[in-house]
Amino acid sequence: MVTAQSPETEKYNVIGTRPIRHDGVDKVTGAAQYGADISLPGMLAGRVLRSPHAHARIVSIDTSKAEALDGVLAVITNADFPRASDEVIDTGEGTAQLNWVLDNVIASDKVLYKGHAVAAVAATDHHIAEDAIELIEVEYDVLIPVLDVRDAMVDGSPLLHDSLHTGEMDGSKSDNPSNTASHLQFTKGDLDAGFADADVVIEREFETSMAHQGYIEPHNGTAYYRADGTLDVWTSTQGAFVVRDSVAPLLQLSPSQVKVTPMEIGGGFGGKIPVYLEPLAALLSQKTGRPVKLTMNREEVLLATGPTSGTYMRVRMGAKRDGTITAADVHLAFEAGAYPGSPVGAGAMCALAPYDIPNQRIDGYDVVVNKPKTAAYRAPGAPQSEFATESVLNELAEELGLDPLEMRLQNACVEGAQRADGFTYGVIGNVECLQAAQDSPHWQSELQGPNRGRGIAQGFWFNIGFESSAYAQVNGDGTVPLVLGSTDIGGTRASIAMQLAETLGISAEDVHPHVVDTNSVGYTQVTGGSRTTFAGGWAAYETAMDIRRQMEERAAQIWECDTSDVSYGDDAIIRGPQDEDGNDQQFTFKELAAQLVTSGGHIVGRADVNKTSSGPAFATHIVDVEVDPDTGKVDVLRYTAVQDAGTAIHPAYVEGQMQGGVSQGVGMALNEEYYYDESGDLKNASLLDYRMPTALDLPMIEPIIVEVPNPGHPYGVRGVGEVPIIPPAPAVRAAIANAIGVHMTELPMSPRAILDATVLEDE
Amino acid sequence: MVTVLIPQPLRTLTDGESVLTAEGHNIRAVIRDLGRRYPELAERLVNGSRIGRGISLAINGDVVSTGLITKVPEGAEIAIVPQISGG
Amino acid sequence: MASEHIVVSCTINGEQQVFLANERDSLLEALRDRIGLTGAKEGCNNGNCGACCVNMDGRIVNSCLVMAAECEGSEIRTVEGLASGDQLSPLQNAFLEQAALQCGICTPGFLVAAEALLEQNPDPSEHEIRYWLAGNLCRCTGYDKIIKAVQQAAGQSVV
Amino acid sequence: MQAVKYARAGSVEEAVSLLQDGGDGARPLAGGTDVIVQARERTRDIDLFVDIKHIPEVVGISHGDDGSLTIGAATPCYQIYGDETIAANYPILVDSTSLIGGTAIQGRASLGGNLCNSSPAADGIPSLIVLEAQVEIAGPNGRRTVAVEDFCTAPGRNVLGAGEFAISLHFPAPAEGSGARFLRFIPRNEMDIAVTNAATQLRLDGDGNVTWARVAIGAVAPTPLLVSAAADAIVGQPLSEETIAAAAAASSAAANPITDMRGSVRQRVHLAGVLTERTIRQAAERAA
Repeated sequence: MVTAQSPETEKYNVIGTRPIRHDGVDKVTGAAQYGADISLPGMLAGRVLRSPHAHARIVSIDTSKAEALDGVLAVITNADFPRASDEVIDTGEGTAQLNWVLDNVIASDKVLYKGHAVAAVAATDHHIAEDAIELIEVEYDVLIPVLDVRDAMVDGSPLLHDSLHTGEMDGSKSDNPSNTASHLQFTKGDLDAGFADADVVIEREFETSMAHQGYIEPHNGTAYYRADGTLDVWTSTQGAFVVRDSVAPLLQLSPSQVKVTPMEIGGGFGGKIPVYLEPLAALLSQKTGRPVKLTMNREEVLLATGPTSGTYMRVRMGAKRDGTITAADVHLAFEAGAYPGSPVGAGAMCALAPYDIPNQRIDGYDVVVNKPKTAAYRAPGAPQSEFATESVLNELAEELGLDPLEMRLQNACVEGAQRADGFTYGVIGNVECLQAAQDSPHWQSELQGPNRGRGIAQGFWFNIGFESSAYAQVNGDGTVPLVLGSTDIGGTRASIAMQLAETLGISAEDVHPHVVDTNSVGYTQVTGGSRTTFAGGWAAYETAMDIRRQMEERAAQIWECDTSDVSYGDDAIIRGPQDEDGNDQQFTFKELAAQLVTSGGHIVGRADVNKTSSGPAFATHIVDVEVDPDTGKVDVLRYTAVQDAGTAIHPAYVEGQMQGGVSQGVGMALNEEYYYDESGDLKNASLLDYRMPTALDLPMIEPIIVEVPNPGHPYGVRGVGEVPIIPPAPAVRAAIANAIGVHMTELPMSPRAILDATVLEDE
Repeated sequence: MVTVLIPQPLRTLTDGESVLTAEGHNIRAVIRDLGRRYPELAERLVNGSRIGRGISLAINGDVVSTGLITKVPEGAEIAIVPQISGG
Repeated sequence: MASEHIVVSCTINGEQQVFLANERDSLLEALRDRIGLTGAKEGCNNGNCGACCVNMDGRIVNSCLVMAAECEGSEIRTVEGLASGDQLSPLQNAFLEQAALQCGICTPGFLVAAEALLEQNPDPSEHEIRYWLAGNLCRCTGYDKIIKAVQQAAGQSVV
Repeated sequence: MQAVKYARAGSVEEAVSLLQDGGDGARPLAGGTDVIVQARERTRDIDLFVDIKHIPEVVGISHGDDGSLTIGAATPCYQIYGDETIAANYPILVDSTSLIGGTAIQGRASLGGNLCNSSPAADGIPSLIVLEAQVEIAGPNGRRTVAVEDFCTAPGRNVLGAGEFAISLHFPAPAEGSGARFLRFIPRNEMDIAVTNAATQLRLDGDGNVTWARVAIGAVAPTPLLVSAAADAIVGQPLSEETIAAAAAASSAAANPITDMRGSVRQRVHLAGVLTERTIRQAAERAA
């Protein structure tokens, strides 16, 4: 195992090392309790009836037969919920209209996608619950589904929502209702002049399919509404507070009446931020007075929980013969699914983010279609928009006969560069990533063999900060329990505890991190947006500094000296003035910890931070592929992922994020797609036919961590989770072009798509 | 004095101006100052005690997370961007 | 439509167990809902993800594709049976040391599957490991660290 | 899961009577990797599983003195590909059984189950067809034997009548100079249902002439297809680019697929040719 610290982290004791994660033993012994593992006395099992149609008006729902079935205790529909207003609630890193949140949880007058929840039952046993939903009779008036983003935008298209008008950024609304929920635009410079300056202009259109986050754990939600009016919720969520703040208004409860306990979570990638089952479990519990557990099966997960947007995109980009990019025009139309809220905004802001292009226009459209409401998925919006722009950039380099890596270096944003959306970069590692890729053994090697090709692409993601809370107490033996509100999806207990340990000067093993419920820790935003190690680490740092101050005060009391004469060193030695006999006075952390209880009591440090200086992340990926020209199949032969992590707190988990992001990106590139028939029926709603990469589909993924510390964080942390999903698709596309000379224009670049673009093209 | 960058679609509210200057120690004060010249813009940027629906403000590249009371350093550059979410 | 309960007796992690199950229960449901062993996870409930892998009579199976009633007289080993007391198995230790898990939901299935591999092939090649584990999906790690953990447990040098 | 009962049969006769008494909702249960999913997802009405894998005759592998082979219908895949004699004499059965599902599926799934599930895309059936396998069926009227190519009648349907089930598969001894190969095309490297698959068995004489051949293709028609025209294209002469191309064209011509989430019509027609060509070449290598 690699244990050496990087040059950047050698100055630290804990940061940059690879301790065993604190929750590890529970997770290799099967002891860890995930959401579906919960069992409560008297617990009922729930099940959801879902729409067989993509677009239909609900004429009537008859639940009487289901209610009459032995063992069924409650059946609910949308009508059983309090009326939801159009007030806007915080849904994680974004906001949503409460009535749309409710309607997505359970349909009101219309079903808007196949799998849309229509009714839910609670029964003594999940087999009975399953039987019961078969007895619910729903009459539908089936409507024409809207399944393509371009069709949806056309005047005269069937409408999903009669009340939806196109909103512009200036707050104005279109006169007529539309499926286009909003339009945004960023501009910079003079587009026409920029294209006039170009020697070569390339324009391409792209289509990408919806793709699912694909976490292995299906959604679950368990609720117990008690006689005193309080509601307990246990669920696998990326944000316990978001669940609280969604469930409470849907049931017209105060947040103080709702306690959400985040269970261990089996993956999320953004998809476990919205609520789906929790409000249903809560209402069923309210109706029955008993705890109710709801779980989804895999088909439900794929039909009804947030994938990322399918898109239609058009990019025109021009460059001078020397490789200088002069202008770029980007058109992005994103499927939002059934309700507004695609990640087109972020996609638009990321589209050209790595490059300093003087003349730009980026238009984005958020469009509703009869497909599941999209949810955040790892760098939401960026894998699509950057696929389009990186692909055109690669073609420009090819057309100009330039090295695509050199051309990127030539146009790369550096500190002080400004994006079209107005952001100005601080310290970033854009160029450093490109240079590390250039120096990598992979880029330096020569690729040989027929039908093989190499591709490269760059990726950018903002990373976010926001609110995190923590507290920790010092036990008499010098160990420190650390209390957190961030769900641990990939080792963040460890990465946050390490920052506390570093600040206190103790070992990572002496910190014991715990993730607790919404009543037991201060407000903490979702685990997502690559924010957790950044913001949680900030909170841990502040918590540790609070402890350090209090320990200095305590030592001063013991030594009967001024606090200003006591200093807590980074070596965890608390030093005071000399005593009356002229001897040095000092405590180790453990020595002072042992005296706390007899010198005034325990010490608790706490912090609540709300930081946004999260520091953008860049990544450069290199991939070699081999294409079977007879079958269209692409095999990934070799993969190198370079990424700026700021500071790699736990390098093994940084590598893991990079490798995992590559895996999802390669899946999106090659095989993952939502395959609908013309009626809007998703035909591949299983892990058999929604094809995520298996162990046999990937080579080892070589991670190269670049560390350009983020000046906006005490330890220089930048988020690492999201950016690695962005470069794989455009890099693979370039590699395919390099191998067989065909430039694909859709995702996924499946064997079928490649055959259609090659040997079957003329048929 | 701070600089406020106006994205293309909001220039309907600023008589086409793309860059404005304003005074103010925090976001609320800056928006109030902008409102003296461009009342529709100020209306768009504020929603009660919050920043306007669906948009975020960024001060020197960092998205504002503490709302209208967020301090604005002298000479800062403020960008108006759509809300971003992460996975 | 009513379903009846059945009594099943089998050996689970070396212990003789007699339990009551719904006749419609799969082995996975029986383990989780009737016996309280929640280590095996439901990821897809149709044999495509491997999260529910257990060892049945010496072979790994997807416990979602086994009826509880079929287990009469059989010997079942689950992730809960891998460690002896607080002594983790070499494979479990390797998973921790190699950081071979992120969210951990697929981990029980991978451990049960990989242990079965090493029992019958103590020195597998990388390809053999990938082939054997192809029925176990992991969405977090990209598989690198899982493969390396298995290599480490097999006593191979891991870079 | 539907309200399904379970019965373990100890003998062929007991299984037949359980199935007969159970009527339309009774299904034999071997590895269960298809029927349990069908019962759970309610894609087929099933109210009784008759577990046949504890019947000695229905599980296991036996090699006849004449070199022939009998495989119990419920024998799990791993036992088949783990059998050294099968690996030596019928490597095409290793091709098929080692890529049905993943390792955990192979611990339960059987060739008999694969056959009786009668999927057009079954990865076992083309190999059985080109090996001239016969399936032995037990039922209320005794036993009968059916050639595998005549077994499937439509997607999910076959010649089994009420109370009947497959008990074993019989394979003639491989002839001198024969070689066989099965290939499938899937988008990933494992775990997928075939977009198209193909199997070829052929015999070469001492001069390299193809003296006999069978070609079968799958996932391109309602049932796996025996493509005589493809075999005819290569028999009677040494293999050449021309004869192989003619065989591939014959397979493509015989293919009558649908477009679905796994593949398109033209993709499958094309792949039928590609896989026919590849299985012919690789079968010939094995024959040599």
